[in-house]
Order: sequence, then C-alpha cells, then structure tokens
Amino acid sequence: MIELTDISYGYDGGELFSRISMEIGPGSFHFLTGPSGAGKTTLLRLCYMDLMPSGGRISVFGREVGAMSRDDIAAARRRIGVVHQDCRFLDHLPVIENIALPLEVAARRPEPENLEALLAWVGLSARAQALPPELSGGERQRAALARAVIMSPEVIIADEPTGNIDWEMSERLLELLIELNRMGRAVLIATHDLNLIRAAKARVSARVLRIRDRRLQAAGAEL
Amino acid sequence: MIELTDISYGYDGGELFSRISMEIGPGSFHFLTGPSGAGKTTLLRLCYMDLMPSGGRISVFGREVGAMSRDDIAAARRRIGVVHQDCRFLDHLPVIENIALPLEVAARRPEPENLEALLAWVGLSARAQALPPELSGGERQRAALARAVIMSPEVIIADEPTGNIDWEMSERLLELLIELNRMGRAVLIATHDLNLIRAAKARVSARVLRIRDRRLQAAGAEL
Amino acid sequence: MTGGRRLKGAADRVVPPSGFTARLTQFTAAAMAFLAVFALALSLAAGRLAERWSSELARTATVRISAPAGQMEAQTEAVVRVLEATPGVARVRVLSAADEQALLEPWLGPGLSLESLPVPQLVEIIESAEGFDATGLRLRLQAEAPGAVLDDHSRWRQPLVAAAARLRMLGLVSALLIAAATGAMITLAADSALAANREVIRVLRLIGARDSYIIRAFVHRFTLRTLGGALLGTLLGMSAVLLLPGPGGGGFLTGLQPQGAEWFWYLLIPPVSALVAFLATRLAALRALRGIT
Amino acid sequence: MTGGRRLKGAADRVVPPSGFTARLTQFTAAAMAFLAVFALALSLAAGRLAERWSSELARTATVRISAPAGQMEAQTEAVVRVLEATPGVARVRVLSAADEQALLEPWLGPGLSLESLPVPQLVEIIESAEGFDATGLRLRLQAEAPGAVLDDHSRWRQPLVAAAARLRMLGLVSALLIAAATGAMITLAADSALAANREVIRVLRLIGARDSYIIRAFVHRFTLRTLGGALLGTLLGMSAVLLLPGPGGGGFLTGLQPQGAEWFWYLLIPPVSALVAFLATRLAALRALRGIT
Ligand SMILES: Nc1ncnc2c1ncn2[C@@H]1O[C@H](COP(=O)(O)OP(=O)(O)OP(=O)(O)O)[C@@H](O)[C@H]1O
Ligand SMILES: Nc1ncnc2c1ncn2[C@@H]1O[C@H](COP(=O)(O)OP(=O)(O)OP(=O)(O)O)[C@@H](O)[C@H]1O
Ligand SMILES: [Mg+2]
Ligand SMILES: [Mg+2]
Repeated sequence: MIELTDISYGYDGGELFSRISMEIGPGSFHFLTGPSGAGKTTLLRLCYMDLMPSGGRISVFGREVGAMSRDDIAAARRRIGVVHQDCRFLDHLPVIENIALPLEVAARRPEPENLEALLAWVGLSARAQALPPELSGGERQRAALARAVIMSPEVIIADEPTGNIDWEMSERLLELLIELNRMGRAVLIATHDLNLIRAAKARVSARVLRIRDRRLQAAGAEL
Repeated sequence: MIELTDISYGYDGGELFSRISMEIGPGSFHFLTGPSGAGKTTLLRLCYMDLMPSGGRISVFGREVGAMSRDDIAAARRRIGVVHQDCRFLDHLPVIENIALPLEVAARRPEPENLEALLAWVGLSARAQALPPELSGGERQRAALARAVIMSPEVIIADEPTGNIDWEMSERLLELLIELNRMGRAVLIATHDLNLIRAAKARVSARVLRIRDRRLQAAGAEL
Repeated sequence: MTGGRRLKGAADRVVPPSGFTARLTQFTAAAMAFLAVFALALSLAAGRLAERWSSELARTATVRISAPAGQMEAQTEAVVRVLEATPGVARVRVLSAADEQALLEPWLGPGLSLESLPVPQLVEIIESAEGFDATGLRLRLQAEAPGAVLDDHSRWRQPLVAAAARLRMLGLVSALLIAAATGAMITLAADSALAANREVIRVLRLIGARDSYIIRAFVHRFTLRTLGGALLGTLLGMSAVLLLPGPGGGGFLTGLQPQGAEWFWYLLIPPVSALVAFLATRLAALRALRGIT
Repeated sequence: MTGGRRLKGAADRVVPPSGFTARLTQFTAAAMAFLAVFALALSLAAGRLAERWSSELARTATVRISAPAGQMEAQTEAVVRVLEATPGVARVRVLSAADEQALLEPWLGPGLSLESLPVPQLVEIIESAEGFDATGLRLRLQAEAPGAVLDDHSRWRQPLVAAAARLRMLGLVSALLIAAATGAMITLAADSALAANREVIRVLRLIGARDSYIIRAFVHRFTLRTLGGALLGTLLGMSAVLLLPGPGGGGFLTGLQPQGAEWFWYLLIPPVSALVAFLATRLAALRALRGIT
C-alpha cells in the first residue's frame, strides 16, 4: 500500500538515505530500528507524505506522491494512522476530542461506545476530559496511539510509541497493534526498544528493518 | 540537599501522593520508578520547585521552599540541572546556544573547550548549529542532558532521559551521570527502563524508589 | 458528550481561543472604526459647510456707476450691455432707488431722500457657477463706461469655501488612511495568529484536514471578530458624534451630526471592515498553509 | 563562535524574533504616529485660525446716533458717557466727518460733502476680551440717548471663531484617542507576544533566569520596536503635512504646516509612544510572569 522505490533523502546538505526501497503491503508488520539520528523518523515522514523524497518514487495507495494535490494528500492521510514521536495535540481541546479529531476533520460522526472502548484500552478513561498538557509523558503516547487508530486506518505508522511507557503498558499497546494487524491493517513501528521487537516476534511474523550506512537492511537473527 | 518531608500533592481534585518523604543527599544516586501516570514527573517538579506541595515541607539547599522569593528560586535552580521529560528548548537558537543558555542566564561566560567536550560526549558535535526542531528525538534528549550538566550543578534531576535513545547511547549517558556522581553530584533519575537501572546498580550504589498507592517505597531485590 | 454535539461548530473550535490576539483584533477593529466615524463626520460636515457657504454667498458682485446726471442712463445701459455679453455672468439687475435707499439706511438713517443726492447707480451681478474673469471685465467696463467701478465684494469669502473643501479632503484622506491601516493591522494580526497556531495547523494537516477546512476555521473566526469590533467601534463613535454638544448659536460645524443619506456611509464601516478582515485572513491563511505539508 | 560573541546582546536574543508580532507592533506604532501627526496638525492649525480670527475681528461694534442737529452733540456725549461706564468696552471713538466720508465713499462715490446731509453720528466701540452685554447696553442707551442704535455688526463672525475652537478640540480629542488606542494596541500586542512566548519564558525560568532578566529582554525589544515605528510614522506624517499643497490665496488652513514652537509637539510623538510601549510591556510581562513559576 506504501511503496518506496530507490528513495534518496537528506536535510540541507547531507544525505541520510541513498536509494533505499521498501514496501508496506496489506497485513504486513514491520519494525524499523537504527541508532538515534539514523533517520527512522525521517523515513516514516516520507511514508506519510510529510516530506518529499529528493530522489526516487513513493506511491501511496497506488498513486504517485509527487502527482498528488494537497487535497489528495489530505485524503490519503485519513487512511493512515500516525503516532508521531513528539505526540502533537491541540492543547486547548480535551483528550477525548483530540482523539476524535480525525473523525471530525473527515466530517464523520464519532461513535461514543467505540471512543470509550478505545480510551479504556489505552487506560485513559479517567483522563478523558483532561487537556493534553495535563497528561503525563506516557499518557500522551497512549492518547496519540488512540488517535492514530480511531479511523480504522489501513496503515498504522508509529514512531517510538513506547518511549515513555512502562513495560506492562507497552505490552498492552503491542497487543492492540497485533490485533489490528490480524484484522488486516499494515503496521510499521520505529523503535529502539529491542524487548518490544522480541515480544512482537514471538506473536506475529514481523519483519525488522535497520537503517545503517544510509541503507535499509533486514536485521539479523540476533533479535 | 533536597529534602521532602510529609509531602502531599494532587492536581485539581485527586491526591497523587500523601505524606511521602525523601532526601537527596550530597553524592547520592536515586532512581524513581512507577507505572505511567503514577506521579514521577510530578515528584521531580516538586523537587525543582516547579510545583509547590499542598502539604508538608520541602527544603532545598537548606532553605524552606515556601519562604523563598522568586529570585531565590531562580538562584537555587542554577544549582540544579534538570532534564525535562519533554525537553523544552528555545526553538530559535541553535543547539549549542541552547546548551550554553544556563550560563548566559547566570551571566557566566561559557568556556568553548568545555562546551565542545560536552557536545562530543553526548554525540552532538555535528549538530551544534542545528535548531532544536531539526533534531531527532534522541538528539533532543541528549541536548537536554548536556544543558542540565553544563553549570556543574550540585544536583542533577533527569526525567526519562533515555526514552528515545538506543541502548548504546543510553549506556554512554549513564556513564556520564555516574562520573558526575563520583565527583560528588547528587543524581535523581525517573525512568521506566529497568535495563538502565540494572546497568547502573552494577556500577554505583543506587537506591531505587517506587511510587505505589500514593506512597514512596524502596524497590525490592527484583531489580 | 455526544458525537453530534461535538461536531457542531467543530471547525471553529479547532482554532484555539487565543485570548490576546482575539482581543487585539477586536480592539483594533473597534478603535479604527471609532476613528473612521470621526474622520467621516469631519469630512461630511466640512462638505456640508462648503456647500452651504457657496450657496449662501450666491456669488454676487456689484458695479457702481458714478457719472454726471446727464450721462448716468447711457453709462448704465452700456454697463448692462457689457455685463450681458460677459461669460460667467448669470443675471444682471439694475438697482432701483428704493433698493439703494434700503442699502444705505444702516449708514444714513431712515427718511433720507436720494433724489437730492448724487448717489451712484448700482448694478448687481449674479455670477454663474464658473464665475467671470474680473480683470477682463474691468478693462471692458473702463472702455465702455468710464464711471463704472466693479466691486467684487463677495470674493473675500471664497477662501472659506476653499478651506471647507480642503477640510473635507483631509477628512476623506484620513478615513482612507484609517481603512488602509486597519487592513494592514488585521492582516498582521491574522499573520501573527496563524504563526502562533502553526502547530495547530500542522496537527490538522497531519491528521488529514483539507486546506479549505483550516482556512474556513481561521477566516470565520477573524471575520466575526473584526465585524464585532467594528460594530462596537462604530456604535461608540456615532454615540460620541451625536452627543457632541451643539454650538450655542447655529454656527458652522453645527452639524458633525450626520444628516439624511449620510447615515449610509457610517453603516458601511462594519461590513467593509469585515470584508477587509475576510480577505486579509484568507490571504494570510493561504500564505501560512503554503509552508506546511 | 566564541563565548564572548555569543554573550553580547544575549538577553535580547532569548526572545524569538517573532516576525509578525514585531511587524504588527512597528506598523501599529507607525500608523498611529502618522494619524497623530494629522490630528495634531489639524488641532494646531485650528487653534491658530481661531486666534487669528478673534484678533482680526478686533471685536468692534458701532453706535449710530440719528438726532436733530441741535441734540446731536448732547446725545453723542451721553452715548460716550454710557459706553465708558460699560464693563467690557475697551475703547470708544467718536468718528470724525472725514472718517464717515471714507466709510460712505464706496456707496456714494467720492467728492460727496456730508455737511449738507443729515448724516448720523457714528461711535466706534472696541470691545475688551470679555466683550460687553449687548442687551443691557441697548437698554441703557435707549434711556440716555433715544437716537442711538447699537449695531453689533461684528458678532456674526463669532460662530466662526467658536467653530475653529471646536475644530481644535476635535483635533486634540482625536490625538488623545489615538494615543489611548496606541497604548491599548501595544499592550495587547505585548500580551499576545508574551502569550506566544509562554514556552520561552517557562524554559528561561526553569533554567534559573530571574524575572528581571526576562522582563528586560521583552521590554527592550518592544520599546525599541515602538520607538522605531513611531519615528517612521511621525516622519511620514510630517512629510505628508509639509507636502500638502498650500491653498491658492493665503486662505484659512494655509497652515497645516507647523510653525515655530509647534515643532516641539510633533517631536514628542516618538518618545511618548516609546514610553507608552515601555510601560505597557513591563506591565504585560509582570502579568505574564505571575502565572509561571
Ligand atoms: N528538519 C530537519 N532539518 C535538518 N536536519 C534534520 C531535521 N530533522 C531531522 N534532522 C536530522 O536528520 C537526522 C535523522 O533524524 P531522524 O529524526 O530521522 O532520526 P531518528 O532515527 O528518528 O532518531 P531518533 O531515534 O533519535 O528519533 C538527525 O541527525 C537529525 O538531526
Ligand atoms: N498539569 C496537570 N494538571 C492535571 N493533572 C495532571 C497535570 N500533570 C499531570 N497530571 C496527572 O497527574 C498524574 C501523574 O502525572 P505525572 O506526569 O507525574 O506521571 P508520570 O509518573 O511522570 O508518568 P509517565 O511515566 O507517563 O511520564 C497523571 O495522571 C497526569 O494525568
Ligand atoms: Mg526519531
Ligand atoms: Mg513523567
């Protein structure tokens, strides 16, 4: 559904990737690892069309990204759920409205039961009416995950979703992602948490990709 | 140096802690753990006088916090280095100036060699002139740690300093903190990363505190 | 909290209330509307004044003919001939003895008989709108009727009329300046609000909001705020203008108060401000969006 | 990059450049200064006009005495007596025959002998600044000199003087309104900049910056911006006022151009704006800091 072909990218000056290719197919489960600053976030941003590659082609849901209008990109993004590394919210709206925001933007009506079940799953029922700045670090990440999955997106992209979350909660979130994956959603997670990758590999057939020397490699058996 | 006695605190309504006590003595090394939302960040904010307790007394460097003026608090904060969980920077100044900011605010002149050595230690030499929004998640955390230690503070408080950092870099940062601790600085780290705690315990005599049921407990031998 | 309730006015709510920029916009709109009312009042009053003065002056002049009794009639006829041939002269009237006596009464008292006096003959000229060329007329009169003297006595008031016209200009220029300044300020306020809300826009874009959705939210907000502020400012300005104490005795500037159709111009202030805000915000929003994927 | 270089002007640099708010502040200051120049020019010109008119009118009035030849002298003396005893009368002058002839010449032509005519005696009154009570004077004259008629002929110009005074007031009120609006706008702009920079202030506080350090940074920035904007606006405004075409013939409003000591008032605009900005920003910064530990 998302296909990167011979992608190059670099912020002003340096080159972070040269000619890397990757395919996120329906129902696939990918992990992306690599040292801090390797370009994990950058690669994900390319996938959700937040950056345009300096070389190569990206196609999302069968359409070339370079040929898409701004409205096309907006429409495609509604089919991708993203957990950003820095968990951005609208700070003036309560958590529950932030989580429902993708529905609102798409002029769809949120179903209260779904919303509440989702909140319960990420353990935020008690904080539904809090404003985002009043959340703890881990609560923010969980809210971001809830917002990413509320539209039942075809692809879920999560950038370091468990950086601030204790192990117990991480396993629970992984559970949710695996369940969604079993329902046919593609999942792509960037993380440096090897425990998380190991736990996932025990339960689904996940591919682990690693960014090294500006290339993308399949990680070895050490995981 | 920082002493909490019978502290209670709660954001509007609920009570997060009731009557907890803690002492950060010179040269001590503490870890603070607990599930997400337990109040780790809140406890640290009480320690660096960002919040005032609703009950109990806090004394910092021998002075009662409640009796300190705003300028007293500013002065005391210069003796405490803090890594905030959400790594706030001045987004319009390059990383190197952000790291040197505590010196500037204290009207002290940064020593270029120190600054560069510190940047090299946290692996940010190449990104010195980047603006904070151009940093990767892990780079931000490392910059925050560099800023926290640049004033050679007597106490270092770090909130989840390795949430976005790969294991190799985490060990290196831990190294830095342990070294500073050996030089007599007190260190207090909130983290959910059990590996980090285990690695530290192997090298220094660290106490591990856990927030549970609104109280502070010494963590058992399971770590 | 039902979904339905949350959806209503949602596009508006995604923009944070941002107290200060909101108040700044409203206040700017109000203050500028207030000043615009004053400038407009000044301009309209000056315009009215200029009109009144020009019509009151009725643009008259007099020719005084002093001649020996025998030549008087002939010279009077010559003067009338010359005047009727002069472009810019609308009407010529030879004053009768009774007219002249009425004119002299304040000076010589009633009951004076002009018969016994060598009183000059007066000829009144009503100028047309363009006016006549006084110098040329004087030369021609001198040639045809040596005893005739042209007394251009109303001209002294013309600077006043010119001044009133200038005052009107000044008021209009001020009103235009105020409108331009308002536009610029609202643009800047919108820009600053959008810059402050870059993060909000980014979040909205990232979760799949269309540009039109985002623009609508901001434009709506700013247009309403400006309209509200301008309405308030116009109301306050009008109240101030209406409450201004009238001068003691029906003098000039009696009337900063608007009259009749002039109300229309004041009523234009709020919608024009709102339109300016609408366009300014739309442009600012489009500009802001360009930098955000 | 040495430490020394980085330190210079550091307190200023910690506040982000924030393009739009900066431009908004500058523009507001400039626009308001520009308008203030106009209001001031209007006010000063109106003041000058009012003065000129009042002095030109010289506040004169005339008493006309028509009496049988025998009583003329006695009534004239009575009139002079009454007038000299009237408060508000500065000077009394009995017109000579030559004076009267000069007055009548335009009407009756030269070479007229008044000897042969029952011409009334004219007495000129120069009012003092306060003026006299015309009604009371009329009653007293009627009693003492039944042939005397008070001709208050200059009064018709007084509404003009009053109008000029009102115009001056209007200008001053506008200038004050503009100053108040500027203050409010700069306060709001400062508030909005501080609100936008809450995060910056929080970071600075958290790393141990004193309130005074933070306030200095903001206040410095805003005061300089406002001063710059106001200077520019004043300069532009003055240029506009000076370049305004003078009216053809020395009429009223000749002089929107400032004269002599009036320059002083214009020069006050930029420093006063800067002072307003200084105080407004200081207050706003103190208010903003109160909420941040
Ligand atoms: N907007 C930007 N402008 C310039 N350089 C940038 C920008 N964003 C990121 N970079 C740089 O590109 C490199 C890769 O960044 P990226 O965020 O993709 O790393 P990452 O693999 O996600 O790291 P982490 O694990 O620390 O989050 C980093 O060195 C970073 O400093
Ligand atoms: N400003 C605030 N206003 C209201 N509630 C708050 C505020 N800040 C935090 N809380 C709530 O207080 C509780 C403790 O928050 P805190 O940030 O201390 O947790 P934490 O232990 O640091 O969690 P994490 O590991 O997720 O960072 C959370 O439930 C949080 O939602
Ligand atoms: Mg990253
Ligand atoms: Mg926390």
